[in-house]
Amino acid sequence: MAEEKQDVELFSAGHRACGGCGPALAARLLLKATGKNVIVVASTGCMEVFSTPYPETAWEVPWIHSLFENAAAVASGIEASLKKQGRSEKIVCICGDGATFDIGVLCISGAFERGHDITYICYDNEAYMNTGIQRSGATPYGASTTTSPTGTCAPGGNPLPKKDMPAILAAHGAPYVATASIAYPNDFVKKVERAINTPGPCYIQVHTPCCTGWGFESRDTIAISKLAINTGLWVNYEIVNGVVEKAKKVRRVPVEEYLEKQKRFRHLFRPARQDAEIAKIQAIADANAEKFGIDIKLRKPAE
Amino acid sequence: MAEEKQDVELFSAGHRACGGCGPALAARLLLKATGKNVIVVASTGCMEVFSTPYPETAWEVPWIHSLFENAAAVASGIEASLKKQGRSEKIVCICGDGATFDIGVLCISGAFERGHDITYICYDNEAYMNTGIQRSGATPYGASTTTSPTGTCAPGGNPLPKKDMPAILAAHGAPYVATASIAYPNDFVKKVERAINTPGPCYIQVHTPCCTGWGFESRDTIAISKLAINTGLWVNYEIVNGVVEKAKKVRRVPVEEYLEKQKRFRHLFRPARQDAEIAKIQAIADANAEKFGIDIKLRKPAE
Amino acid sequence: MALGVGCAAPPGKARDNKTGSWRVFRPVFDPETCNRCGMCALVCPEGCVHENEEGMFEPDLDYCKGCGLCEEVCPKKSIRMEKEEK
Amino acid sequence: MALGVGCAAPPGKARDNKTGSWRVFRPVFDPETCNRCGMCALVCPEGCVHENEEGMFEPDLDYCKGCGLCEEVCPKKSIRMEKEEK
Amino acid sequence: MTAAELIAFAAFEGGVYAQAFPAFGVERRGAPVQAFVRFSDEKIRLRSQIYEPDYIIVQDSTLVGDVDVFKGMKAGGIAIVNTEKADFDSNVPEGVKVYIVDATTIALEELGVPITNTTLMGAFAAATGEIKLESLEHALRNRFSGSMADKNVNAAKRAYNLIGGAA
Amino acid sequence: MTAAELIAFAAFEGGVYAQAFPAFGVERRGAPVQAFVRFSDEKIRLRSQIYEPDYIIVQDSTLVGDVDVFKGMKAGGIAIVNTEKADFDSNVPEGVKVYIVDATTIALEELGVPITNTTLMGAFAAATGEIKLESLEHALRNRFSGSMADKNVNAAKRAYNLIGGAA
Amino acid sequence: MMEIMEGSHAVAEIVKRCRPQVVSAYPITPQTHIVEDLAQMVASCELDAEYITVESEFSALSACLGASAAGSRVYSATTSQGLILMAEVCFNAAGMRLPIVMTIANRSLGAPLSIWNDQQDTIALRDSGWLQFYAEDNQEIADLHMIAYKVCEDHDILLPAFVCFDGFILTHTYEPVDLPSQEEVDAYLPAFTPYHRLDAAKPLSMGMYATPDYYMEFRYEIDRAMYRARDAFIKAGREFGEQFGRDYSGLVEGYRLDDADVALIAMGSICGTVKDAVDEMRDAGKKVGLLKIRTYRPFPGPEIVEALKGVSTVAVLDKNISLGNGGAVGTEVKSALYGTGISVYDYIIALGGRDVRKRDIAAVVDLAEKGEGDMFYGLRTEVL
Amino acid sequence: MMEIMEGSHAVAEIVKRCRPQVVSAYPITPQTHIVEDLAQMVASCELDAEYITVESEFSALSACLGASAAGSRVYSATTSQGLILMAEVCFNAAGMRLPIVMTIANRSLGAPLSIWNDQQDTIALRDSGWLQFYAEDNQEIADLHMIAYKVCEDHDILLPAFVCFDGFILTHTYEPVDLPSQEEVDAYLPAFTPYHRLDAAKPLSMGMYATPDYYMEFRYEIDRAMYRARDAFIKAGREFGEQFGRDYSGLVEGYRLDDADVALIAMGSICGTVKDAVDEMRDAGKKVGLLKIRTYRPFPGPEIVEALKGVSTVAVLDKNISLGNGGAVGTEVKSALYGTGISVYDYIIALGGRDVRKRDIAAVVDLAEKGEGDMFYGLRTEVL
Ligand SMILES: Cc1ncc(C[n+]2csc(CCOP(=O)(O)OP(=O)(O)O)c2C)c(N)n1
Ligand SMILES: Cc1ncc(C[n+]2csc(CCOP(=O)(O)OP(=O)(O)O)c2C)c(N)n1
Ligand code: SF4
Ligand code: SF4
Ligand code: SF4
Ligand code: SF4
Ligand code: SF4
Ligand code: SF4
Ligand SMILES: [Mg+2]
Ligand SMILES: [Mg+2]
Repeated sequence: MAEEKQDVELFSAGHRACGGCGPALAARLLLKATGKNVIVVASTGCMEVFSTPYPETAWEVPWIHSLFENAAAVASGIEASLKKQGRSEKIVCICGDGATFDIGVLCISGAFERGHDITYICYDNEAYMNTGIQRSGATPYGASTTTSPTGTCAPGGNPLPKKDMPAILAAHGAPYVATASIAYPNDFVKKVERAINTPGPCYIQVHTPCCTGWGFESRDTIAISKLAINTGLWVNYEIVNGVVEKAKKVRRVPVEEYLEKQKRFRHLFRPARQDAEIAKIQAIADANAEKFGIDIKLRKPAE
Repeated sequence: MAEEKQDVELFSAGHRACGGCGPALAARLLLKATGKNVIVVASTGCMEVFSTPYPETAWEVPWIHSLFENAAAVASGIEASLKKQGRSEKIVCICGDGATFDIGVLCISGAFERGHDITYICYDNEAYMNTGIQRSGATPYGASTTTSPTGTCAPGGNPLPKKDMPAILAAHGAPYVATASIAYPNDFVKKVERAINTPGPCYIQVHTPCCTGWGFESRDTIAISKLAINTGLWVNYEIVNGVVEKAKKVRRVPVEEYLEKQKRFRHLFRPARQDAEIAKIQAIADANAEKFGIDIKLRKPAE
Repeated sequence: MALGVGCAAPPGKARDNKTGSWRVFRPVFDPETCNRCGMCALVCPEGCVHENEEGMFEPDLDYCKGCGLCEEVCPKKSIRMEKEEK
Repeated sequence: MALGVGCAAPPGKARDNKTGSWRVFRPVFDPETCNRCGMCALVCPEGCVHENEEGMFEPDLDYCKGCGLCEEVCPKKSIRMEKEEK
Repeated sequence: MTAAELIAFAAFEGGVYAQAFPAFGVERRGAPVQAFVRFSDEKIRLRSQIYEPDYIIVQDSTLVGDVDVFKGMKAGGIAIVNTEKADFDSNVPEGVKVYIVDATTIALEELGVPITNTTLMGAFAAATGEIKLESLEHALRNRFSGSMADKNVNAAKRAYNLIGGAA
Repeated sequence: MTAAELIAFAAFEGGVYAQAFPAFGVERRGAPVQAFVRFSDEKIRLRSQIYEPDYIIVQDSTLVGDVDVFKGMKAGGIAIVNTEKADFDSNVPEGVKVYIVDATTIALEELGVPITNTTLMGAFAAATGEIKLESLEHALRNRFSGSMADKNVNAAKRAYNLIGGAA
Repeated sequence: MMEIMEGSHAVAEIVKRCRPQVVSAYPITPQTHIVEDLAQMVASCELDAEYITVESEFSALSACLGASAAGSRVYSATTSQGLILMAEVCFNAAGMRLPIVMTIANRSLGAPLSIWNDQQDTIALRDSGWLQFYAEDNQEIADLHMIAYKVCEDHDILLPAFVCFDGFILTHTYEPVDLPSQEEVDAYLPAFTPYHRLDAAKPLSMGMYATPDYYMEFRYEIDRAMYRARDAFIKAGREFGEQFGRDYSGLVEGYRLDDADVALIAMGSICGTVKDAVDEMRDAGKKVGLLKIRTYRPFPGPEIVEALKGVSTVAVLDKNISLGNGGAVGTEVKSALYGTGISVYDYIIALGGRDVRKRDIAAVVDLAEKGEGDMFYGLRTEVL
Repeated sequence: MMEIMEGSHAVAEIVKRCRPQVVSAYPITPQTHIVEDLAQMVASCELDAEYITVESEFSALSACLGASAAGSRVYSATTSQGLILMAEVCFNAAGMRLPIVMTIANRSLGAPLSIWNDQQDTIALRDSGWLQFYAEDNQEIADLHMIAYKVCEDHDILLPAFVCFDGFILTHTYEPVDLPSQEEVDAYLPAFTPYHRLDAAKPLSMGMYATPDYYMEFRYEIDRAMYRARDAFIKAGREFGEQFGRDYSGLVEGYRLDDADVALIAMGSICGTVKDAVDEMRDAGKKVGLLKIRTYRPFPGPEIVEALKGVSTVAVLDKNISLGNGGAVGTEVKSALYGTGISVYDYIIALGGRDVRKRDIAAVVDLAEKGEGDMFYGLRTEVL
């Protein structure tokens, strides 16, 4: 199976994502991890729209879309059905951050409580991209979006911190929760493999920068996702049975290096630099580093 | 105000709760804590039904009911409105466990993420009582309800553990989360006072036994709620800015003392005693005790 | 009578519903042994136990449903539930 | 043609949509310097970089949108983006 | 509900069509409730509540003061009232015959719990003649099993005989 | 959208009714898009898409091979094509006049970015005579502020003059 | 065998015998007894199904949708607030052509909140693409479930169905019902054969979106399937009659219409009361009859026209109100009878559990005969 | 002053000038530009309102409901899946008599998913107790918002309103609009005075439940308010005309109907295309006119009857389909014209963004004249 997985392109070309789309890459990697024996459940959003205008589907595995907010519940039903039929397909939801952090919370909470054997993957591009870059619960503090724009009465953009979905789902008792990033494709693939092979409801949140929505050149998608990790604004970790494990260590760089490359943070630098706001974002990165212990401490030169 | 609070009965007699109703007592205590300067938002459920058949309302403070699942969102709107008007009323949701753990999760998650200055109280009678004792996410492991009944294929009743709402809402960043019980009315009143005076979204989950739904004599409501605490199956604690505090210590008694008094656990004792199941419930109490450190250790006699 | 727009109503009307008729047992308070701790009044789900002018606690039988909670919590065993005779 | 009941369709049709027409820049691969690490193929969001018979990597220009991701990740700088001429 | 349901059951056993339904309320446990039964030789299609009952069973006589339980009854009607007081008296409409039965005591003695449904059924069968004792017994044995069936049958029979004497 | 919007804007400045709207797609960034503009001396009520355009502006000439951009054009129509190739040639319907303009180069030179909307507006104004140069300038100054306005006006004027010579 | 049983129990029993593989529902009065019974059957090993206790109606139907797409026969039940909460999923399930059967214990919609009966809930979903069948009594509600599965799962139909009966009035009523045995049900209703399903062996994308090039045709296809459902229902109803002696081959059913001057039109349990009232009026010499609508979707327009030939006046009893335009059934009946010259009057009646008596039916007929209609009937004016 | 602007922007600008105190909405195509503009206005201190960025439409309307009950003027906007997701809250808000104004950028309902225009979304909510106003162009949509606030907040009405315009076709179209200034809007629209509100100084229980003794009367009261909204709309529309010179005093609006034999009936932006088509047909000698429905709820039945006197044939253009019973507007028009003898034909048209041209209108008229109707018009039969 491993070999087969590597060769076949189960997420086919011809889809309509923007060039350099992080979520499109995540879709490809996902199917590399699952292979063919999977049923994919999608929510309304960029990925669904760019991959399935009738009759041109890019999915070469069974795929279903019902609504924006009910993928976890649809997956619950599929799981129950397969169980009754004695079938072996793995069930994977792939949903945007809006679908996951916001409107889908009800169905997700229910599915996780019930303990269905499904893997729920959130491809996190940190806003509602399909509808034109509106704020979601995953939008980071300080990012400007079309519904958290900047202006005299709101110089800082989005005033709310990113919702901690991994912690929320870990609190639901999920056996396996992980964060990943397209910056590290193989790590993401491995985590998907682990999740689909862990009984019970598992959650993976994969960071998938969106050049269009964040405002950077399409070629920089991987570079930006790496910077998110190197600044500590995104941490790759696993939570196994409630315990945080294996947070990826980095030699951190200042958050500005990440922020200044993206239009959504431009207001922090222009017309005037907002030091206080940048410091707040740095503090978020510092808190992450502290919480997850990701800082690589320089070794003292041996005596 | 304190004095005024004590004297006026803001939740009036004439409501239609069963005799000995735990939630009815919680409603009374709630208004003792808030006094008159409050707006109460209710969800559909026993409390709403027994207190507000048109035109006979038992609420002597402003009260609103919209739907089963949207109290937190309605409260969000009220808060925004009062803010714009410069008004001072505190906003308190009082909702059943079904409304809170299950169908209301979407609106709650959104309201908590947005950080509205509201206090959300869940009166937890551990099932959907209004509709006739169906399982909710708050139903404890092993309880039989009309939708988690016992039978040859399901000898144990409810197969799922109680959802950990306090942890889930703490993971949302709520500044103050607490559990309480009508077994300790003054503690509950104090926690409500603290919550309404803490800016931001606060959550209190108050244990309110339901004689009708759990199957015990109406006179035993307080005794049962005390037993829940004394067995360790219910723990009173606070989570302040994410940190667990002040878990009430007890000298624990075996869970059987609690279980055997309630019809919903009768299958554990009759026709045959299910030791394994009882042990599992004991393990839940033990885990609680461990997690919250509630066991009063017997002091070693001084040398 | 006009309907309250939007099914709204001012407070007060619940008291028209005399739930005392539900009662099968009636709490009888013994002022002799009572220590005035107020537990009975605190826990009554009907909020129908009140301190009278003499500082003694007594149930409002218009509403008392006879649940027996007050009897159970009374530290002085000053309350006795008796079968209702109507 | 009959509609797929419930707006369902079998795989395959997406490939009718030749997204190569979107391209403004075209990746040009230099087989000389390439070390066959496969990063370009791994990260291409179109999945349109393939190993040819000679084991070299090349883009399928029917679909390549010219995003430049492959150029960016190539450790050997074997890929160059050139303005598309049609 | 159970009393009405059982009566319908027994009546159907006895060969007539029957329909039983509660007055659908939101009342919590403890509040007074109401239920209706219809019998007919033909299929029953009517769905309205019953406004002019031929018979009425009052399970809790303490209600009689608060609610006009006999409302709508006409001359020739029969009321069965569960009460301890042999001197029960109320404003019964003219021509309505009242049967008194201390069903609570019977139930306590026979079943050990103050659940009066089956006892009152016995009284009803005797007072109205609408249900035969055998149908009643059949219905009860269908509904309950083992010793519970016996006990309930005994309770019903006791009331039946009690009223039977009076009727 | 912006080009169509700007043309409508300028036309309205020039005293006629105008309506501009995109072909509403779900295409992501990078995919070809289409927009429509109508002018009229009277209020425009018609809402259908435009199937037989009088004028067409092709912002990206590389599309010409893939899509029949001139579809529906009739004799007398005018097409403005942004291309570097002076020898642009395609299957243009009979009687349609084609104006070539290297708007990308002009935009890069005047604005520093390859955003060709305003440049093509200048060409459109000159080629069709539907918009006066003053209206166009007015519209641009309304839309952009400060030096951006100047730059855009310059870009538009360059194209206007270029085509003006040809027209 | 005829037995006295509660309506809800009759439904649960027949559903069990229809062998759904996945059941998912959320409790709501007065639907609860049905799903409680089913939960008990699963717990007692009587029903070999997955019973998913969801956190909301939204998930209940979504889970059914997923299970149906994966190839299982599914079942759900709800009413009122629960139904309207899942409205988006309803439209979706129909558009996805999934043959879900859902019992509705009809109840009014809030605000004000009311747990009592009318038919506003399913009426409000009349555009959704769900078949809607209404039962007059507990025999019919049981029987209609078997028919519903048969019609919905027909590969020429592939639509979901609401199988409706009046909350409390039927759900909580005990009356004689003759339930087909398991063997009989098996003989009538074949095992579920999905038209297509999610299956790794044969990948398919389900629920794609449709651009303007396709959307309208997809909607048309649903409407065609609705249309075909007329014949499918008649066929399934006839087969039912042949096997069980109770004939449901009519989308509508006439009662003493033959020489009637006045026809009442109604759906659901009120038809029973109307029939008794009709008998009384007939006894009093009035030529009155009833036309009962059994399948509200597809709407039996032509059947209504046909059945009412010879009638001069029609009184429609609407247990719903399309606020600002009268009752839905009345409106649709007028539309169907357009141009026939029959006088049609609409009466909004029995909302939110208001009881209806035979004399009310007689009063409505009187009003219709006087030409007074298109109004609420039975208001307690003293509280207005 | 007339200015070219996008329809969405015109709505955002006029809403700003109506001074809502609380705005809560959830993004959905093609409504997004409106709420994005409003978010920007709040960020730029142009609009002094609380803008609540909710996690779903369900909360969006629930928050508006709460804010309205607490005494604020509120605003929301949505469409399609968003509207149907909040359906339960819609019924609730109307029943609670809260004067919420919500813009709808009309869009079709899935499945299949489609972001394109038709009017299925608001049509599906026609029972809900919301007023429904439809605009033909971007001037009208702006103006209708002012009128809507005036009508909704009238203490004799107290109902919420959907103010509808066609998604993309109007929302994304730039055309000249004359927006009243802030002062003019203030002069027309008084500050919000709640009928009653949540207030510790004057306790009140809102949203209680109604037993069978009361429920029906509450629904009747809503329907009465709907009825009174007819006059309130006419009055507010006339006042608008007096102040701004654009008259909206008609629930319907006739175009070249005077001597028409054939009348088209339509709502929304298609009316523009129809008018042009009517002109062409008139030029060709055909006596054709248009009746535009502006207020779909309350439904202008009597006005339709009045306006169509003298017409022999009516063709209704329905941008919706009540699956299994044809178009909703057609059905209601037939019901309204019942007994008039006019021939009425219904056409399901322009679903899911299918474009409509003048020649399509002419073709529909031809069909109606030939007596062919009650059908889908404009199917691409090649894909069926
Ligand atoms: C009930 C409902 N509300 C709103 C929408 C509109 N909508 C479709 S996709 C989307 C945003 C998706 O955001 P996300 O899940 O983050 O995915 P992305 O587009 O960013 O990939 C929204 C708001 C919808 N389809 N359904
Ligand atoms: C959308 C919706 N679904 C279902 C119901 C039916 N319902 C009303 S109250 C209730 C249960 C309430 O449970 P809980 O919140 O725990 O309160 P309790 O009755 O136990 O006090 C249910 C299921 C409803 N009103 N609305
Ligand atoms: S908008 Fe962002 S997420 Fe959507 S297709 Fe483009 S790059 Fe991908
Ligand atoms: S059922 Fe339980 S919660 Fe409801 S009124 Fe009775 S005791 Fe209280
Ligand atoms: S018996 Fe119950 S209701 Fe009566 S006074 Fe005591 S606590 Fe209150
Ligand atoms: S609880 Fe007992 S002792 Fe205390 S006040 Fe009441 S009656 Fe007196
Ligand atoms: S990334 Fe560069 S070096 Fe690696 S295979 Fe591709 S072209 Fe060769
Ligand atoms: S330019 Fe982008 S689309 Fe083209 S081959 Fe490289 S990565 Fe793939
Ligand atoms: Mg996103
Ligand atoms: Mg509960």
